[in-house]
Amino acid sequence: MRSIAFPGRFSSLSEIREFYVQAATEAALDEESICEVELAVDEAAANIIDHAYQGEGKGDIECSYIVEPGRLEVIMRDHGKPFDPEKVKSPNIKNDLRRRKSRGLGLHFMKTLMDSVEFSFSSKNGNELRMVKTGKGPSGQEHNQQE
Amino acid sequence: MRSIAFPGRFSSLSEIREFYVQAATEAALDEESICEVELAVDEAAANIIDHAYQGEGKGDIECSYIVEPGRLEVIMRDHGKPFDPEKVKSPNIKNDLRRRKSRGLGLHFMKTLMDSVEFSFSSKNGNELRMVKTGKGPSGQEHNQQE
Amino acid sequence: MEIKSTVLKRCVLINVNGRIDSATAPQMQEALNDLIDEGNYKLVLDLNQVDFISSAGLWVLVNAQKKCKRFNRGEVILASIPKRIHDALDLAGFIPYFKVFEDTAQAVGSF
Amino acid sequence: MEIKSTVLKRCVLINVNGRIDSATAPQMQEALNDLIDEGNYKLVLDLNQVDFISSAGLWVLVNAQKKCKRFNRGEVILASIPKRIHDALDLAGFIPYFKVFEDTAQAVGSF
Ligand SMILES: Nc1ncnc2c1ncn2[C@@H]1O[C@H](COP(=O)(O)OP(=O)(O)O)[C@@H](O)[C@H]1O
Ligand SMILES: Nc1ncnc2c1ncn2[C@@H]1O[C@H](COP(=O)(O)OP(=O)(O)O)[C@@H](O)[C@H]1O
Repeated sequence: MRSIAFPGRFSSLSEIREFYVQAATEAALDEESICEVELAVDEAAANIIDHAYQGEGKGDIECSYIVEPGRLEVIMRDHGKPFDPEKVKSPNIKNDLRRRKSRGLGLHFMKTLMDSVEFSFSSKNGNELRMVKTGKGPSGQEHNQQE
Repeated sequence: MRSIAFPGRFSSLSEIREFYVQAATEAALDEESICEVELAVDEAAANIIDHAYQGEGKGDIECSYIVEPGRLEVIMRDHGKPFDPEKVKSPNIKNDLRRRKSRGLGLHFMKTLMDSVEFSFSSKNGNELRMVKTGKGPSGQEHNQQE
Repeated sequence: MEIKSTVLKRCVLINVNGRIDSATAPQMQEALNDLIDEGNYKLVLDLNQVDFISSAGLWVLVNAQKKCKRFNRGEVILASIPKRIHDALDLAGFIPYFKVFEDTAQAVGSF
Repeated sequence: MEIKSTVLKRCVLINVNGRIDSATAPQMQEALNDLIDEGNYKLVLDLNQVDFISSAGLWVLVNAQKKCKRFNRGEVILASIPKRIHDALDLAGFIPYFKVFEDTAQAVGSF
């Protein structure tokens, strides 16, 4: 498990993506899953800057991960505002163009692209996000937990 | 020196080009010179079909070559009509579009692309075309005869 | 990210290069807004050289589309979309908002 | 040699593939004549995939240009010309007869 704290700025996003692409490669995930991880971690980190810190330069994003063959667990910590993900409505993907609001894709992407997404908040340790991605096996099937 | 007789048809042109591209590669000519040889031999063979034989399927084009490092000599023989290359006018490259006639580029290409172009005609042995190409050296200079 | 725009006879061709994330999306938004404010409502976006797009970038495309389509004055057409970028557009449900061409020349030729 | 033509809003885009020599030039001439006879005088020829052209092929281009330019009704534009093919056009003195674009989309966008 490696851990790096990145400054909570949008210019950190490319390094954060690179960090987790390397992790996903280490976990031997397939090409497509690696791309999906890259997008999910970008959305997660952008949300931390936008919503938890409510702007750039307010605090770090502590990035770490746990790797097993065919499985990557992404962990991001921040010390910004907590929130209740249960209260966030999913975007209505079927809406017509004029009605689509420029909000509410980040969580949808994270949930769709990753196998699991979990938030926890503690006044002592701050906010923690854990997302798990298991790659597709060589036959296109997903790796199973029991491996 | 290799020699192959190709049927005097336009469908032979790609094989004739291929034959001399290999020869030019054997002679270690540079990339650009090889392309120039390819174009010159196509024009020469097309002229033999068009003008010496005055049509397809009238006779063979006997192709051979002599290779030295940095120098390729192309030899093509046919048994069609002889002609006097001295009497052929060079095309007027500067003419305006409407005045350009659909004729008279083949010899111009051969003369410009090759170092030398020589025709000889004998009632016994038929017509012979010899064209020499010396490649550009590594410094972009031409190989010299004294090599 | 780099953006190159070429004003053609009937549309503007925009070639985007690189990564469109929250760091670079504002730049792209500005470039598109400048074009639209100058009265260019027919835009072809060539995405061939885009390696990454996040939701921040996707919204820039949709917002430009909204502006261009207003009063029926034009539209944004997407061309040469790499699979990755297409997947992201699809995930966002944005594909129906755009005419999509595999070939950029054909996209330009549709105006 | 293969020829693919796509009728666009303001021109026809023609993608040529392979070798244009005395064996294949007649095919190309026929394809262009068919288009012209159908009233298409604005043609974009994408030469990107052409690996070889002899004088026979070059004349096909020039003859198409003559027909299209007649009565000021249109023209043939050349796009994405590989260096080799450009060299041959140059050697023939044909470059001045054509508008030339590096990028096919821009060629289409010029009509
Ligand atoms: N890390 C976070 N910290 C605090 N609030 C968040 C966080 N992530 C998401 N949210 C809240 O959830 C909402 C939906 O998030 P998201 O789906 O990413 O859309 P968007 O960021 O475009 O609003 C946000 O508007 C915000 O209120
Ligand atoms: N191999 C040949 N045999 C006989 N006549 C030839 C030959 N090559 C060229 N010619 C004559 O020279 C003229 C010019 O040839 P060229 O420059 O290739 O133009 P084109 O073939 O288009 O007429 C031809 O029209 C023909 O009369």
